[in-house]
Amino acid sequence: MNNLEVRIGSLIFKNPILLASGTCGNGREINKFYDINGLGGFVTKSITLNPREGNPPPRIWESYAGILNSIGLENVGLQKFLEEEMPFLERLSTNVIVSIAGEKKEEYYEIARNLRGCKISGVELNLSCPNVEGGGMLFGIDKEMVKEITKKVVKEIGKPVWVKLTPQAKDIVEIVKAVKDAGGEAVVLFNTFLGLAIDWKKRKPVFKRIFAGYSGPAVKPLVLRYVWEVYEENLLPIVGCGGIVSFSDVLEYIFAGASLVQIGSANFRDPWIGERLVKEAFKYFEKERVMDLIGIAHKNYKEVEE
Amino acid sequence: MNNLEVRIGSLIFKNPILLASGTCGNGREINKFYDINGLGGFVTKSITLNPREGNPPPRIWESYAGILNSIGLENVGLQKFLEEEMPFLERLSTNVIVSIAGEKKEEYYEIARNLRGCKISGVELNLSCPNVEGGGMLFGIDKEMVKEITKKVVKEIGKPVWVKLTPQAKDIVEIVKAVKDAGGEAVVLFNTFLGLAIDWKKRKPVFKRIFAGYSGPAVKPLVLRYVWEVYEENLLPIVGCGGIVSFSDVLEYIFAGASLVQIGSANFRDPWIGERLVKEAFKYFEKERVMDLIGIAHKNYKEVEE
Amino acid sequence: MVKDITGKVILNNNVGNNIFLLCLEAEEVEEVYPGQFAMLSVGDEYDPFLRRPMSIFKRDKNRYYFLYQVVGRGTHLLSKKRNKEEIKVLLPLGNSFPNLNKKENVLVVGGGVGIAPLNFLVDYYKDQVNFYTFIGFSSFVSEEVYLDLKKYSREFVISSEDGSIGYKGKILDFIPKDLNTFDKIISCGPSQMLKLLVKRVEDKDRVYLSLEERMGCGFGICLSCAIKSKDKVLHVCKEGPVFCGTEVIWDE
Amino acid sequence: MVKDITGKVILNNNVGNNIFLLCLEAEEVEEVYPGQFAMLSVGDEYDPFLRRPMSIFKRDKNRYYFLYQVVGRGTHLLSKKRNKEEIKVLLPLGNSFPNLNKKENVLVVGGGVGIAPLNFLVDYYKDQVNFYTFIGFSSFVSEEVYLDLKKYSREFVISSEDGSIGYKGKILDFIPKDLNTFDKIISCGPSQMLKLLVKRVEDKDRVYLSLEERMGCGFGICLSCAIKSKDKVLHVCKEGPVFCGTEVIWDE
Ligand SMILES: Cc1cc2nc3c(=O)[nH]c(=O)nc-3n(C[C@H](O)[C@H](O)[C@H](O)COP(=O)(O)OP(=O)(O)OC[C@H]3O[C@@H](n4cnc5c(N)ncnc54)[C@H](O)[C@@H]3O)c2cc1C
Ligand SMILES: Cc1cc2nc3c(=O)[nH]c(=O)nc-3n(C[C@H](O)[C@H](O)[C@H](O)COP(=O)(O)OP(=O)(O)OC[C@H]3O[C@@H](n4cnc5c(N)ncnc54)[C@H](O)[C@@H]3O)c2cc1C
Ligand SMILES: Cc1cc2nc3c(=O)[nH]c(=O)nc-3n(C[C@H](O)[C@H](O)[C@H](O)COP(=O)(O)O)c2cc1C
Ligand SMILES: Cc1cc2nc3c(=O)[nH]c(=O)nc-3n(C[C@H](O)[C@H](O)[C@H](O)COP(=O)(O)O)c2cc1C
Ligand code: FES
Ligand code: FES
Repeated sequence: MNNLEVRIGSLIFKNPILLASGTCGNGREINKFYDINGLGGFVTKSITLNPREGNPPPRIWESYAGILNSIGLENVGLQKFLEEEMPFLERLSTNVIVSIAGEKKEEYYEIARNLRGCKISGVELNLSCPNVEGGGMLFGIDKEMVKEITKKVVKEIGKPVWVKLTPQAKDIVEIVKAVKDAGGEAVVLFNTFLGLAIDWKKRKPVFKRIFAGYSGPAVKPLVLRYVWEVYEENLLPIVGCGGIVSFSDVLEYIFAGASLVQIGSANFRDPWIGERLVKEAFKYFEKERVMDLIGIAHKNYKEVEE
Repeated sequence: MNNLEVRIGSLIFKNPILLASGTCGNGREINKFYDINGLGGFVTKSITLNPREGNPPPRIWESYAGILNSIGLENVGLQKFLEEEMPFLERLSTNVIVSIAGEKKEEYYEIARNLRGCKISGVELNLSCPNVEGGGMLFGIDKEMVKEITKKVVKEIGKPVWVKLTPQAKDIVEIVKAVKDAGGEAVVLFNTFLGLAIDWKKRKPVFKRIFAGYSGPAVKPLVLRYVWEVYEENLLPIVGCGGIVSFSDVLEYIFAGASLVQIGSANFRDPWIGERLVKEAFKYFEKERVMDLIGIAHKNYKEVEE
Repeated sequence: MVKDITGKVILNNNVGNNIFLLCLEAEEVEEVYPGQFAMLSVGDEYDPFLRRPMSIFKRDKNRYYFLYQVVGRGTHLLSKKRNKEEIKVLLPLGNSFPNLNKKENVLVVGGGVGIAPLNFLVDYYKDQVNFYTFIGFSSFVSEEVYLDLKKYSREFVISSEDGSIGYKGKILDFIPKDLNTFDKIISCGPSQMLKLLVKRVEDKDRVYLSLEERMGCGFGICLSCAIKSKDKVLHVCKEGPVFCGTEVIWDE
Repeated sequence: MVKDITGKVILNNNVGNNIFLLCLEAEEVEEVYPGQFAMLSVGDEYDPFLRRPMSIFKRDKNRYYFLYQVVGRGTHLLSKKRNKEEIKVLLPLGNSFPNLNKKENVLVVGGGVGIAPLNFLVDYYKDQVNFYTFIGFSSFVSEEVYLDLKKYSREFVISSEDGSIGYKGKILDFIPKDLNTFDKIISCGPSQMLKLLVKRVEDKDRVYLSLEERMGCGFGICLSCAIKSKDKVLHVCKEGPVFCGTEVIWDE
């Protein structure tokens, strides 16, 4: 077994470096820069049942060491995704996780049913969409809703299901428990944080929808905090995501308790970052196994304090 | 009336630029760099009833465009504060707000009683300390506790009371309502965010207390979001605090709904930042009044959308 | 093939009011065409975080020229770069201007630093195509900015809003009345200018515009740079930055 | 008076394994004493956010020298600065070494870049005091690093752990056995070295150490730089960085 290998649930990853949903297209674009089969895997751009045009411009805005985005889930919809993207995805020899989003519960289930027969590793539920049936609140902040959707998707798809959490949830640990109860195999911490930017020249919010998703290096300490807390509960494997730009960031996540990491915004700055991090991982883990170091900071902390 | 003047509650500020608690000592240090009477005011380092040594090193750690701190409320305690700092503070001709912290409710009240006779503008309650009587949870995340402490302090002190909120509270608007009900004159958004850093070389948390307070430019979009939300509720004047490093940041806060702003970590990089921002404010507000532009982005947004 | 090359600054001159001409020396990349752009990294650390899109103003073997205006933090940082400092550049990105045929009559209209991709175009086709070039600025720019355009165009007109160079006024006031005589019309500049220009052309399919939108990546993975076309969403970095006049809609 | 001066890089040389000697030209600031330090801004943007504390290695009118080791992001950025680039420097900060009396015999012990403040000290008092200087490095450093110390000391010993310069070994192995003969002992370097040195001196009040702790501000407002003394908390940037051997405790 290679030192970089990570098993979580029923999946095997050749290394812990994945790319995050919405930040690597559907693999093809990044594959022009390097062979994405060298990655532990990647998550496709969230798909919805019907095509979505996304939000009007501006869709992206820079803040200090972070970005705000309001893409609005632009995607071609399930049907076109199956026709145009799936053949490429099914030929890959790394883990492909398909991200699913919807504004109604039924949308998640229908997409799941349609993916059942596909040669993919599993799905990631993006529950950070407003639930149009439930008054516009995010699915992901309501533990009952998370449990219900996860359970049904697990049943429909017959493949590993990950749930990507939103940091807007008031009690993260409760949500992780819900995912576990429902049969999810891992939780992804996190989708973007809610943030605001004001265009001071125009004296109004930058984005049409006022708030936007905040990501990038700026959010790293906030996400790490929750990785630590969730790891302490010993509930489910954690996929860490937020602000990773360098290999030491990857180590911080693994030592804090993440089994795998996802690289998001950093792909925009440097399309080769995934490949580079895998190379650095090979060097660093020459004599040790990733699996033995997941959460090691907890052990080391307790030893010192006792 | 000068264009920069801001009135909130019973206080008048000659301009909206204040320095935040714990980031400007007790005024004296910054006063070596410029005359702090030129500021709208400043908030002293939080004092506790008894002296506190603070936390062991390291106490500060850098992240991307942000810092984590774990000072542990080092301070000389009420008695020495009254003897050594108060005479200087009472001679100032700008607003001096004294920040109060404690681990027991009674500590807040006793400090308030002792400050009653002092020539200060008011107090700011730092409720981001663990409540030792209440099992270590932060005072500031419990709306009943916030109400109780604020009410009693208002009574004891007979001066304006501001409450500084912690972003760790699950429902910020609820807390603001509690402050309003209890007679607080303003809310300060925010104290630091909970964050984590792992020392990847040592493979353990950087800080002895694991988590630390995250501040600096990285947190700005997160705080602005809440300034917007709280302003929409039209409950109490807002003092914005988090990540301000430039004058355009100040404008973002004011346009989003903050009546005043506090500058925190930026003082560490540039001790003159307060003076510089006041100068820029003079230039910018040559023809308009700050008071007329507080929250202007809400109005402008609604006009465009309708 | 898109490459991330490291360019050494060999020139970074102030050539107008907040306008700079930057030349980077780096490895020679194959197949870079007029209209394409690059993503320039403005610093090694993480603030600012994103790269900045810049049209290629000129390409001379292993030298790449950019003409840029200082508008915010990133371009300010760029303007501070001194000789020998290094800048990472992802290129070539995006589509390019349409191929021009021998002896075609092409009207070129540029506004401000929008002349950047047009300069590359004229330089590239200088021996084969008849260019009629009209460019406008808000204030004075030095000669290096328009030297090539002037030299390689049959007709060359420059204007400035404050009259400090060329005719006084907006450039659209000086372009030929009859636009039907041109085989192609190619333009880049402020969207207000593009909008008015397109309005004046009957056959919109003879007009090609280079557009701008805020970009996260520059190569199609973030979907930030969407603009609405008639029936679908187009991405400036992938389907553009050059669009045919028929593709673009100008409401909002 | 503490000032924020803008220094122009006029030298930034690699003088050892990850060690650099930086010289900045700026305005002349009054009253800068040996042992004091500066806070160097490593970039104009907000990542990295904080300034970096650096001892003053030498001061020559309007020129300020720093000797630093690249250990992380900030010092890496510093090492990339080229001639003419500007660096903002807050100085002078902290207390300073004690005044030295004429003809005193002073033992100077430095480890690695910890020699920086000692160099300023020896340069400052060179005509009046008898210095016995012992400095150690882990590997090779070029002569510019210790030229002054060598020239102005009665006795000068240098060692390196890998033997590539001077004696092979740690510098504490080479200092005189009898430390009672010195009027003062002044040291700066790794805390392990300081600890062992202090142990060997009987009268701890003749020892002066320059200490380090992580700093947020450098001038007393953030309380990051606290160290525990016997009965109270001391702040390296305010009460220090120079402490008397009696003040410091070395548990933990
Ligand atoms: C394909 C393309 C080619 C371009 N070519 C040129 C050129 O040759 N010369 C030139 O001066 N400018 C050009 N621009 C515009 C240039 O990219 C912006 O002016 C620049 O990014 C502003 O960066 P800033 O940090 O100074 O501004 P800020 O406003 O501080 O930038 C903040 C963020 O917004 C983005 N942004 C701001 N304005 C624009 C804009 N107009 N277009 C796209 N993104 C923007 C920045 O890239 C950055 O991510 C081009 C834009 C595009 C899309
Ligand atoms: C009074 C004083 C004088 C100093 N003089 C010198 C000198 O002359 N030459 C020299 O090479 N070094 C000196 N140091 C240490 C130097 O400040 C650090 O090595 C440097 O700040 C590391 O920055 P970095 O960004 O490369 O490292 P990083 O580890 O990336 O820095 C992250 C943060 O930690 C702080 N930090 C890291 N290490 C130290 C440290 N040892 N001491 C204080 N803060 C630290 C940084 O300032 C920064 O805020 C001195 C420190 C102090 C307190
Ligand atoms: C432009 C952009 C688009 C994104 N789109 C999606 C998406 O479609 N689905 C999803 O689950 N997350 C999406 N995300 C969130 C990222 O996958 C990731 O969770 C977040 O950006 C935090 O990671 P980072 O800090 O490394 O960017 C998007 C993020 C960005 C910046
Ligand atoms: C080193 C440090 C010490 C602080 N001490 C206090 C304190 O004693 N009391 C308090 O209410 N807030 C304290 N704060 C929080 C700041 O006042 C401010 O709320 C926070 O840093 C966010 O603002 P900023 O991003 O501008 O720094 C401290 C912050 C820092 C960085
Ligand atoms: S800029 Fe990222 S898709 Fe166009
Ligand atoms: S570094 Fe801020 S108080 Fe010493």
